[in-house]
Formats: sequence, structure tokens, C-alpha cells
Amino acid sequence: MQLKLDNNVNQFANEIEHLSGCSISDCYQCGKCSAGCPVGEFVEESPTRLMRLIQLNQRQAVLNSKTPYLCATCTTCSERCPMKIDVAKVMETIRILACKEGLRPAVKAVSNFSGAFLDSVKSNGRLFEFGMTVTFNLKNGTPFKNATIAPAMLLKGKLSFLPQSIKNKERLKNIFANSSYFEDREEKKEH
Amino acid sequence: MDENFEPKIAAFVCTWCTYTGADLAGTSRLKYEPNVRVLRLPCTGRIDFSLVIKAFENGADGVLISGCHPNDCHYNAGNFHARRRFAVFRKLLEFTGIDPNRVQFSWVSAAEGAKWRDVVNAVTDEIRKLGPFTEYQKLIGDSFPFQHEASETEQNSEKEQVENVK
Amino acid sequence: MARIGVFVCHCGENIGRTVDCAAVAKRAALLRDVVYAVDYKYMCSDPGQNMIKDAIKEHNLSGVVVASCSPLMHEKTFRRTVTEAGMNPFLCEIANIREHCSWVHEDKPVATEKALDLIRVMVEKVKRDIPLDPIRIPVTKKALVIGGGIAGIQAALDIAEGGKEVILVEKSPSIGGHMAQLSETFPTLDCSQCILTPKMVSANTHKNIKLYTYSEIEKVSGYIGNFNVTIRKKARYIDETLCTGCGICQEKCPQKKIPSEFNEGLGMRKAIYVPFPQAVPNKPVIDREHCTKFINGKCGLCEKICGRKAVRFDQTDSFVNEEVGAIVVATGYDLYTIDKKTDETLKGYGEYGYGKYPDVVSGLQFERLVSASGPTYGELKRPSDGKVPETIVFIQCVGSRDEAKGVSYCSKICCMYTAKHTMLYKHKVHNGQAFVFYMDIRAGGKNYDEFVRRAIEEDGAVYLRGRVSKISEENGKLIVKGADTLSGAQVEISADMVVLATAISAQPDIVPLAQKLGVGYDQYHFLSEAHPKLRPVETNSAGIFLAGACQAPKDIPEAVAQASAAASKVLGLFSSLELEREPYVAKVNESTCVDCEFCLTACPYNAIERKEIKNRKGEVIKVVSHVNEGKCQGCGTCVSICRSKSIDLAGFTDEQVYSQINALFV
Amino acid sequence: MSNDKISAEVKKLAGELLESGKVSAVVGYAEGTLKGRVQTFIARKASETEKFIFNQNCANNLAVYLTKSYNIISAGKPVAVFLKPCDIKSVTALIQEHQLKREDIFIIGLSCQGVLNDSGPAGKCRACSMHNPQYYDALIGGVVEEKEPEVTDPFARVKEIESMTTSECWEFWMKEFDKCVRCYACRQACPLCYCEQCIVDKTRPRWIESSAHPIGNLGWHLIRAFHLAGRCIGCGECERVCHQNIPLSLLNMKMSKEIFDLYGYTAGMDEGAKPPLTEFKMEDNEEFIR
Amino acid sequence: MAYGYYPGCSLHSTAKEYNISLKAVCGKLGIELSEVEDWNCCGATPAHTTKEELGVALAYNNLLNASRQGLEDILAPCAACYNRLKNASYAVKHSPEVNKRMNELTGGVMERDMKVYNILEFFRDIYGQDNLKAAIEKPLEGLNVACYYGCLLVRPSKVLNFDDAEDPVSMDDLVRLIGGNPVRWSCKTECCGGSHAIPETDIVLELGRRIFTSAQAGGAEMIAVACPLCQANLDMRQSQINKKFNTDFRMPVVYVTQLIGLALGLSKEELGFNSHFVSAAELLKK
Repeated sequence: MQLKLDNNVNQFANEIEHLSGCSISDCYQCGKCSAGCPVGEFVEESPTRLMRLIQLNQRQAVLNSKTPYLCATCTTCSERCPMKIDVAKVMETIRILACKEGLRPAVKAVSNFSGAFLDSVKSNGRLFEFGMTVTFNLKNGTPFKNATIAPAMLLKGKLSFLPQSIKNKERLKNIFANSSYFEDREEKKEH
Repeated sequence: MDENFEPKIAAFVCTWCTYTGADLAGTSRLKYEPNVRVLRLPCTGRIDFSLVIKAFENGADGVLISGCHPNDCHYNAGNFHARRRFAVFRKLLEFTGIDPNRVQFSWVSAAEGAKWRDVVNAVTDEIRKLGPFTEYQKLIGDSFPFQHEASETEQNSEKEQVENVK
Repeated sequence: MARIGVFVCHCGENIGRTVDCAAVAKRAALLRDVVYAVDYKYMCSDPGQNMIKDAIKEHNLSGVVVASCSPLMHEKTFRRTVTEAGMNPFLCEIANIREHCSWVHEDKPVATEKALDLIRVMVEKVKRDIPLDPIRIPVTKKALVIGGGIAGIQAALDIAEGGKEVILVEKSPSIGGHMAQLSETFPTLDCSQCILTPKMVSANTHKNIKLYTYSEIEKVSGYIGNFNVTIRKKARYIDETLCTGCGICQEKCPQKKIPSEFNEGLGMRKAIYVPFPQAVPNKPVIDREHCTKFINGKCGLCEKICGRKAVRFDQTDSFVNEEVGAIVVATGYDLYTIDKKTDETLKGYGEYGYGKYPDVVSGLQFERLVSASGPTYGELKRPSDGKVPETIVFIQCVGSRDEAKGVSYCSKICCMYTAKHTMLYKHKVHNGQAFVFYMDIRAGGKNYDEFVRRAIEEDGAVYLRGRVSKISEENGKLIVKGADTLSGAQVEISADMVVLATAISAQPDIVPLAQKLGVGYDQYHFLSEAHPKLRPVETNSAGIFLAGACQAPKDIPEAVAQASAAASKVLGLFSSLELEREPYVAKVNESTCVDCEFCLTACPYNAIERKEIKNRKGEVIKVVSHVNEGKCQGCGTCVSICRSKSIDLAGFTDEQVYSQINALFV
Repeated sequence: MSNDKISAEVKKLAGELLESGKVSAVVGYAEGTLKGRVQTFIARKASETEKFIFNQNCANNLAVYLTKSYNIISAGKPVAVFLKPCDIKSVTALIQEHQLKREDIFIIGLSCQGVLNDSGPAGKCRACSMHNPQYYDALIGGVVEEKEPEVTDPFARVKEIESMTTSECWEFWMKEFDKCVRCYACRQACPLCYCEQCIVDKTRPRWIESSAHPIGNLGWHLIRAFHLAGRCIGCGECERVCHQNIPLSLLNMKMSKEIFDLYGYTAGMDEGAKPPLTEFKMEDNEEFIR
Repeated sequence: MAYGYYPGCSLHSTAKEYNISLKAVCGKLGIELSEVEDWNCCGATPAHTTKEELGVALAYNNLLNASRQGLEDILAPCAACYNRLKNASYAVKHSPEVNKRMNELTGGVMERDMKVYNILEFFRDIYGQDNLKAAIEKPLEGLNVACYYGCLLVRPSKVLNFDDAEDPVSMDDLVRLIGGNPVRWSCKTECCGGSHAIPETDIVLELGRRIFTSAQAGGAEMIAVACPLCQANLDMRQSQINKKFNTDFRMPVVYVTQLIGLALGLSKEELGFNSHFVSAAELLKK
């Protein structure tokens, strides 16, 4: 592997800093985020490595990495980072950025799940789990995933066939239609 | 208000803490607003309230007084005296219709280069918002016979010799 | 008529980059009374200084303004320069166009204007400068050393060897400091106590050293050459003159469950105790908080058993005054608090479980566990069950370089002592395995990197580059979850013991002492040197010097070197009969002073006295204030307090400050 | 007690003091040249004491004559002086500031029901709650009953100004200061303006423009008010003697109010107290400091 | 006074026994709950990982509804909902820009600073431990419980800040109070992978295995939770874990409110104990 670097080396880091409000240059690669990451053994690029790739302007590699999708958003990394970097926020930022740019998600299942979840909330205001699971399975091309669990859940009365719906759907519509990918951040670092 | 107004700010600072802190800001290459002119005095205890009046008489839009944090004074107590003096003086200013925010006070230690930058920027910003101190400057008027020794002499014809070495 | 010369320095590119120095000089030349102005690449260089000297003579200058770096940097240099040309040094002033201008602004025209403003202000000041003579003050040739660790002991011995008297004050019952707690020292692995104990003994027996242990500095007044120090001798509840140090009291004391400070809580001590066998002086103290006699009046066994009748339950703190000419501060360091129960500002590491898991220990605790004089007599046994740890993990940078939970600086000595720990471990547990989690190995120093390599190559320590995220306990093992960033993998080690290389922090009670001394300190409470490079052992308070880790984290050789440097500074100071001091003192105008005595009340130094003016018949015709030049430090508080402006401060006179204000904005 | 009766007592006591040689001079009030006005009179012989009077027109604070520049006090013998309760506070302040020794004066205390100015009872008297002298060597007029002051808040006028906006304050004061002709009567009448050379008369450097220019007027009144901060005892002489009717005591009262609020100090009550602006406490207010 | 109640989607479906037991406990203790009117989904993980503003807005909308209803304190028993609501309240409080955007998106300004409580905080700080203690009728008699907090209750500590993020104790205290024996174990705040329960099953099974292993090593007989995601994940997936790793975990995963209910003398039926996949019935017979 060879990295080609030029004077724009800080460009992507600046972009992520701006979008996330986290200071990328603060990262000194201690590895504490990776050490405590619950999905550490399942990902190719550890969070530490991903931070380094951002520092070295590897935009494509970062946006196509599976790590941000497999991130369990447990925020252990952010909690323990000695430099107070909100690493989980950086992961989230990468995912949103990839989505905003219309890139093919690196882990389809995770983004399909999010999509199914939000579709359900968007139409009813509340999550309709049964419907959401069906949608997800169809989207994902895995129609029988979790099929063993669903009947048991129905039996326990934990799944309903009918969605609950809220009244004020207008406001909800507005929220979904007009929410931006990112908050409007001034050039400030979180300290 | 004039959009391009740049306030003139006089700063009276002590040598040991704030002046040294300002030096540190320089050594650390921190950037800040260029509006402040620093006068170095040994201690905030030396800063007579009438220096503030004098600064306004000379066209300052704001004044900053800065010294050592409590208990850090090189002279043990000069800053405590200054603290009382200016606590009362700003009440007098306010009473006579001078916005007390035109006279700012801060503790900046020798280690606080970044705080000096922040204080200068914040004070400049605040005075900029207050606008030029036209009320005071109107009092001076054109007729006032100040001996501006320094200003009137920029064109001094009686120079014996002007040299520049490249 | 004043004849002022202005000398504008480019400081290489430092000023020249943002200030158009040539233009500034050209315009400065137009200022009234300026008869000569010039710019030059390096004013502080020999040719630059010669330029000033030549101009003084050639143009018959009456005053000089050097526009350059901060006066705190080169004022002395340029004042010496003008002196060499026959000018009074106090007729030279500095306009700070570097730290206050070129380095903090980016816009060249703006910075250039500001530089000119700063020069104009100083020209106005220098025109009103009057020749001053330095004040001469006598020197008391006796030094005070605060802190009896290795740095304090070294400084005291060096000064004493130089033939001058020393007062050595130590707050704990024995001198020796942290070094006495160490097992072996890097990079030679020689026994710490073997090299320290002889020095402790010499400090105690040297004819020029007076030792005050279990004592603290109560009050400091005065100034260089003439400090007056009050020392609080805390009650030991022992008459030291009678006690022979036989130790019978300590043996018999029934209170034995008190965690020993010397053993970092890993061993126990009595309520009457000598902190460690080699303590100097070898005299016990009674720990009032834990002594049964003090708690409920019962017991008193030590008093009964003492053959010399040296126990004094009624002893109280006493005070002694000492006059000294110089002070060396050698108060040392403390360890960053990792136990989450304490200090809020240094929030501990819950994820490492220190205080929860007994086998997670600090570096200093590890020193005690492997020390021959330690609680296990040098056998490495883990605290929880006394088992010999077969797998041991060392974690570096605990608290250091950690802005979230610790301090942002590098503690400097941990890389080396951790390497030492792995070696000591391997030498004691031959079949054991040591792992080290590190971020960088900082081993700059003579034979230092070789030492670390030896730990890896010969003693088989495995170094993993990464921090540890969490330590947990499972089935009697400590599960250490870390990362190895070099392989990009997570690492899990099932260990028997974990040693945390905790950060060095300043002494928790240093701030009040620094304030008593008038010495500055940084945001972490390390004491500030006068100049980071050129005056590393002096402080901004004349006559007060620094030695050892009170200034910054230091290892033993560095602390000793600085101690000797401080001692040589003290001896240098003591080598002259009198001292010269800057003549910035207040002076009273007796003809207008009306004796309201506000200045007397306000003066922080009690330097103002009443003075009676008498006529020829000896009748008092007037009382006025009078400044004692020896005591006056030149703060100018009296000047501001005086309503009739009958008191003024040389070097910063009302006239000077007023003319400066007049010149601020034109 | 009637005015005549009190005046008679005044004359009698002054005569006795001089006659017995107990004092070298008596400073008191005498009839002025205009009706309803009084003037200061200094008697050095018993024969001169017939001129002394005391009535509600005797507003002036005679403590000012005890300051060094008047040179009335000479070593050896005390000088007697007539002082109303509020004037005695000036004496306390002068002793506190080492301008006077208690043994050098003989205080003839006057119990006081308030004095008049041109438009009736003086403002300070309407808020006065001290009608009997704090201490004295002799008392004239007996002890009078203390009564609730007519004006309960002495700072009511100050608060009025405080409630105005910054620019209203500025306008108010600029209009007042504009009237000032720099006659320095305020300074002359003030017992605590005892400097041998006033700051306004200093020329190296010139601290304040001394002509009646607006900039100098503002400077002078700011400096005057601040120099009296924590010292002014509120006799109001500055304002009474100002023929331009500038409400000068408002400035002094504002300072007194702030000093009391910040440091709990009232001037002229304790000769042993440290003046508030010459000392400090660690815990002093510093809300205004960044 | 009634406390605001935000059940969230799970408590109406997969975590219905959490809802049932909480209501039963409150009924017994006389705590009045007033459900936030017309509440919507908090957005959970999918919202904030898709659009930053959506994550805040969905949660904010609920706070807005609650504030209009005159509520001040809101109890959010679901850890995920608690986390999102608290995060939204923090975001608008600390950033004027975010506040402005939220007002635009929802068309409303929050009238007051809403306080959001999780169930542990609620019993510790609002209802009060002493009051709870006084109401106990049948203490749990030394039941060994692993108190499992997971992620969303304690992190990020900067925002939530109700208990120590590395070694929380509030649930342990609560369990001890009702007579249980909270065991010392290491996985109190480890992640169960809840948000990946559906899309990334393999990850979730491994994370679950670690938690059960640790709880077992600590001597726990059951795991107590305050999060529907954790409960569902650990309870439902337990058989899959056993199958995949050839283990034999039989560890009931119950809501802390169910345990409180037992101590208050309520019956298992009233507390919804019948809806667990790994039944606690055997264990509770003792």
C-alpha cells in the first residue's frame, strides 16, 4: 500500500472537523478507541486506523470503509479518548457524509435497516416493528432472516400486526423533509 | 455607526504577570486584534484611576487594566488595592454616564498567553460594539490646547540628520 | 533639549516579516527630539550593539529607544551597551515590537503602524528618563533550602561545601524524599538507598547545615540578600534532644494498622514511628490522628517505656526565625491521583479499576514491592493474595498526555522507569512475562535507549504500542484489553498484576508556598523559571532558585544537576559583599506631602515610615512620609494612593506615564 | 431653647475658655454682613467673644479651619471650636488622617435641630439622624431628643440618577459641569481637601486642565469625587458654597453608598479605622474582572 | 404532582413487560404518570446516523409536546429514548444554532428546560430510596443479580452524567435496597450490540456471549436491565448463542422494575414475567 500525499493533505481532515465539530488533528494514534471497541474484532480498519486515514486525506478509503456502519454507537471510544475526541461522532459523520454523497453503503444490511426503521417512523410516527422487519428483509433480500424469532415474539404478545399512529403527522413530515444532514457549525472545535 | 470603526484601546498592565503573559502570547505566535496599545507598569497597584481619565482625554475608546491573579501579585498586594480602586471607580464612571464597559479589568498570569489573546479579542469586540467614545471626544473639541508633543512633530524640519542603513 | 536615538531591530525575519522596519525607522526619525533612527538585522549582535554605541557618541544622544523583542528579554543587554558608551543605563528603553506586535499580528501595514506607535510612546518616556544609580544592599550569607529530597540534599551539601551556612527544611519526619522509596535506579540498576543514604547522613552531620525536619515554611518576607523566614516546627511529641532513636517506643506501640506512607499504603506502621529504618534523623514522631493517647487519653505506653523520658504529649508547634540571603526551592513532585475517590480536578481512571482491584498498583508501589526494604523484603508478591505474578502488564502514560482525565504534558521519567521495572521483574521472576503498553518510548539520555533495548532484547519484555482501554477481573485474573496499533489489532492479556506508570504532578500544597515566596507557577502548578532556556534555575523573584522536580518532571541526574546549578548560583550571589538592585523605588516630595499616611497603610512592604522635619531649633515643623529604599520594591501602590501626587516612582514617574498616554493615539 | 439663650451660652463659654487661658483661640460663628448670613469668627481674647452667636443659619462646617493650612493651632495650647454633630465627623476623619490631634482641640459640641439654606431646611438635615454630638469637651444646648428623619432614605436622590440610562446620566452631568467656572469654592469649603498643593495645581505633569474647559471640568469633578471616596462624611459644604448650584454632594454620596455596599464602611465614625481604599480583603468583590 | 411519562415504541411492543411492570410498581407506590401526548419515536440510532438534525429533531419534538402539556420532569424508562431525549435537551441548551434549527423544524419553542430521567435516576433522586425502602414487603432474599447498564444509560457521560460511566452503581444500589445481591462483574457497561440486533446478528451473538460469560463468572443467577434493546437482545438471542458457541447459558434477563415489583409484593403475572424467553420462574420459586 502506498499513500500519495500532497499539500492538500489536511483537506479531508478539515472537512470532517467542520462537519463533526471534532478535532481530527488532536488524535495521536494511541489506540485506546480501538482497544475498547466492542466490534473491534469484526472490522478491517480499527477506529484508530480510520482516524489516521482521515489525517492522511484518504477520502475514498474512509467513505467506503465498513467500520462506521459496523460501529455499535456505544460511544466507549469517545468516553475514554485521552484527547477528548468524540470518535463515535466521527464515525457517524462519515456515514452521513457517504449517504449525503449518494455512495453505495459499505454495509448494505445496516443502512437497509436504518432505512426500514426510518420509513416506518416516517409513515406512522412510531416504530411498527413487524412491518419494519418485513420491509428490511425485503430490502435486504433475506426474506427469512429472524424468521425463527418472529413467531415466538408473536406468541409472547411482543409483536403487533397493526401499527400505532400519531396525530400530528404534519409536523413529522416537516421534520423529515427539512432536516439537514449536518448541523450548521461555525469553525469551532469541541473542547 | 461606522462599519469600519476600529476602537483605540489603552492597556495598563503589570510587568510580572500580564506583560509576561502577553510576551508568551507572542512567543506562542497567537494572533489577536491589533487595537490595544500596552503601557507597562510595575504593578496594577501603580495604576492610578486618573490614568484612565487621561487615556480618554487622549482619544481612547476603551481602557484595559490587567494584572496578576489574586495571591499571585509579585508585590504581594498591589492587585488587591487595584481591585478595590477600580471596583469603586467604575461605579463613579457609570454614575456620570460613562459606560463602565469602556474600562475593562482582567487577571492574566504569566502563563496565560492564550487568555491574553482572548481578553484582547473580547475587549476589542466589546468596545467595537460600544462604538467610538464620541461623547468624550466632543468635549475635547478642536479648540482644546493639548500639548500633543508627540503628534505635531512628525514633520520636524529641524532635523539634523536622518539616516537609514539598509 | 533631548536628543534621542531610535534603533529598530529586524530580529532576522521575526520582526521584519510583519513590520516594515525600514519604514518604521524612517518615520521614527521624524518624531520630535529624535535625531537619529536606524534599522538593522540583529540589534543584539555585536555589530548592532556597536551601532548603538557609535551613534551615542557621534550624535551626542541623551536617550536611546531600542525597538526589538520584549524588555524582559534584552533590556539588560542594551542597557549594558549604552553604559559602555558612557550613557546611564536607565536612559535606554525598549519598545517591544516583537512579542507584542510582529508575532501576534499578520497584516503588515497594521503591524507597521502599531510598531511606530509603540516606538513613539517609548520616545516620550525616554525623554523624561533621568539617570539612576543602582541600589546597593548587603547580603546575608546563609541559604535556605526548602525540601529534603535528593535535589534539596544536593543543593544543601554543595552550598555547605562552599563554606556557607545552610538551613534545610523538610516537611516530613525524615529527609530522603521519593528517592528513598525507590528500589533501583536507571540506567545502571544501582540500589537507590545505597547511593542516597550517605548523602542523607552527610546532610545531617555537616557543620554548615542546620536541619529542620517535620517543619514547614510559615512566612517569608524581605528580598534578595535579606530574607526573613519563619519556620514552623510541627510538634513531633518527642524531645529530640533526649531521644536516642532506640526504637523501643515504636516496637511497643499497640496501634499497628496504619497504612505506611513510605510504603505507599502497602505496609503498615505504628502510631509512633520512624518512617523507614534509614531515616534521618532517626527520631520518631507521633501521628496524632491515630495515637490512642490523643484519641481517648488511654494508652501512653511509649511514654512509660521510654528510658530517656523523651515523649512529650503536651508539645506544641513552635516557630523559629531565620535570616537568609538566598532560597533554593526543592519541593519535588507528587503522583497524579488515580484513585477516583480523591481530587475532582484530576478525575481518575475508573476503567483501570485502581483502588478496586488490589493487584492494580502504581509505579511507586511497584518500587516498594521489589525493594529490599519494602513490605515484602524484596520478594515480588502481589498484594491481593501474595502470589508471585507470572504475567505482568505495565501501562505507560496513565494521566500523562491525557487531556480528558489527566495532564497534557509528558511526565518524562515513566518510559525509563517502566523499562527498569520490566528488568527488575524479570530478575525476580525468571519464568514470568512482562508486557508494556506504551505510546512512544522517550529514552533520550546517556545510555537510556540502550537500557530500554536491553529490557526488550535481553529480558524479553514485550512492548505493545497502544493504550489500554479497560482492565477487568475474571476468575482471579486481570483481563487487560488494549490495542497494538502497529499490527492494528486488539490485544487481550490475562494478567496477574498491572502496574500503572502514573503521571508526575506538582506537590498538592505548592501554591500557598509559591505565593509566600512570590514565585510564579504554571497551569499545572510547576514553579516557573525566569527563562526557559537561559535562566532555568532562577525564578522571577531575585534570590530564589529552583532545583529538581518542583519545576518540571525530572529524573535523578537532572534533579541533581539542577541542584548543583542552584547551589552555584547561591554561592555566586554570596561571593560579593553587596548586591546591586534596580533603582525603581518610590520617593516622597516632602514639600507637598501632608502626612495623611495613606501610603503607609497601603504599602505591601511596610517600606514607608513617618519622618519628622525639624527646624534649626530642633522643633518639629512638619511630618512627612519617607521611603525606606532597602525595603521598597517599587510596586507603585503608594503613587496611586497619594492624592496630592507627592510620591513618585523612579523609572515609572507620573510625568513619564502621562507623556506616554499623550503619545498613545495621535 | 431659644436662639438668644443659646447664643448667650456660646458667648459665656467662649469667654470663660479664653479668660482661663485654657485655649489659645475660639473658632465660632458671628453675624454676617447680610441679614440671615453668618460668618466665621476667631476670637483670641475674651473681650472678642461677645460677637459669637449660634442659630439655624450657622450651616458652615468650622472643622475646615482646623486643617494645617489655616495655621490656627500652635503647639502647647488647644484651640476651641464650635461643632455641630455632623461637623464632628469631619474632626474624626481629620484625626484618622493625621491632620489633627485630639488634644490640640477643645470641642464645643452643639446639639442641632438642623440648619437652613436659602430654600428652607438643608437637604442633609432632612435625612439627619444624629442631632447630638458624638463626643465633645463641652456641650451647648443640652441633649435633644433623637427623632426619625423626615427623609428616610438618604440616598433617594442618588438612586434617582442611578435609575436613568447611561446617556441620560451623561447629559445630566454635562449640563451641570458645564456651569462650573472652576472657582474651587468646593475645595476651599471641604475640611478633607487639606492638601498643601492640590492635584489640579500640579504642573509636572499637568493632571487636569485647570481652565473652565469641558474636558477639565469633567476631569476635576471625577477626581474630586474619587479623592473623597471613602473619606467624605457628607457635610455638604461643597454643594452649599457652589454659587453655580452644581449638585456636588450627589457625587460624594454616590461614592459613600458604593463604599458602604462593597466594604461596609462609613466615613467619619472611627478615628482608628483604616480608610477603605488603603486596605483590602482577599474576598473583595471581583465580579467585574475577566 | 404527575410526572411526564415517555414510554417509547419498545414499551408498547417488544418490551411490553417493562411497561406493565413499571405501571404496576407506580400504581403500588402511588406515583402518578402522565403520558406525553401524541409522542413520536425518539429516532433511536438510525435517525442520528442518517441525518444529524433528524436525530435531534425527532427527540426534540417530544420535549416540545411535553413542555406544551405543562410537564417538567419526564421519565423515559427506555435507555435509548432516555439517551436521545437527554441528548436533544443538551444540544438545544448548549448551542443557540441548534436551538434555532429545532424551532424551525418543529415550528415551536420549548417553554422551559425539560428534565429527563431514566428509571434508576428516577428512583434514586425523584422518588427517593428511603421511600422505596419503606414500601418493601417481600425482599428478594439474596438473589444474585448481575446489574447490566449497557451503553445508552451511562454514555456519553458529558451529556447524561447521572452515574459513574466506568463503574456505575445506581442499579446495584437499587437491587441491594430491595434485598438482592448485586454481584461484582466486569461487563456492566459493555455493549450488547443492540442497534445491530437485526442487521448484524453475528456480531451481536459474540457480544452477548461475552456478557453471559462474565455474569456467570461473577456468580450471577440473572441479569437485570433497564433497556429494552439489551433485554430483547440478551433474552431472545440466548438460545442462538448457546447453539452457536455450544454453551449452556440459562440466565433470565429481567427488567429492574420487575424485580422492584416483586419486592413490593406484586405477583409475577402482574409484572409480566410470563413474556420472557428464558423464564425466571424456576429461579424465583426459591
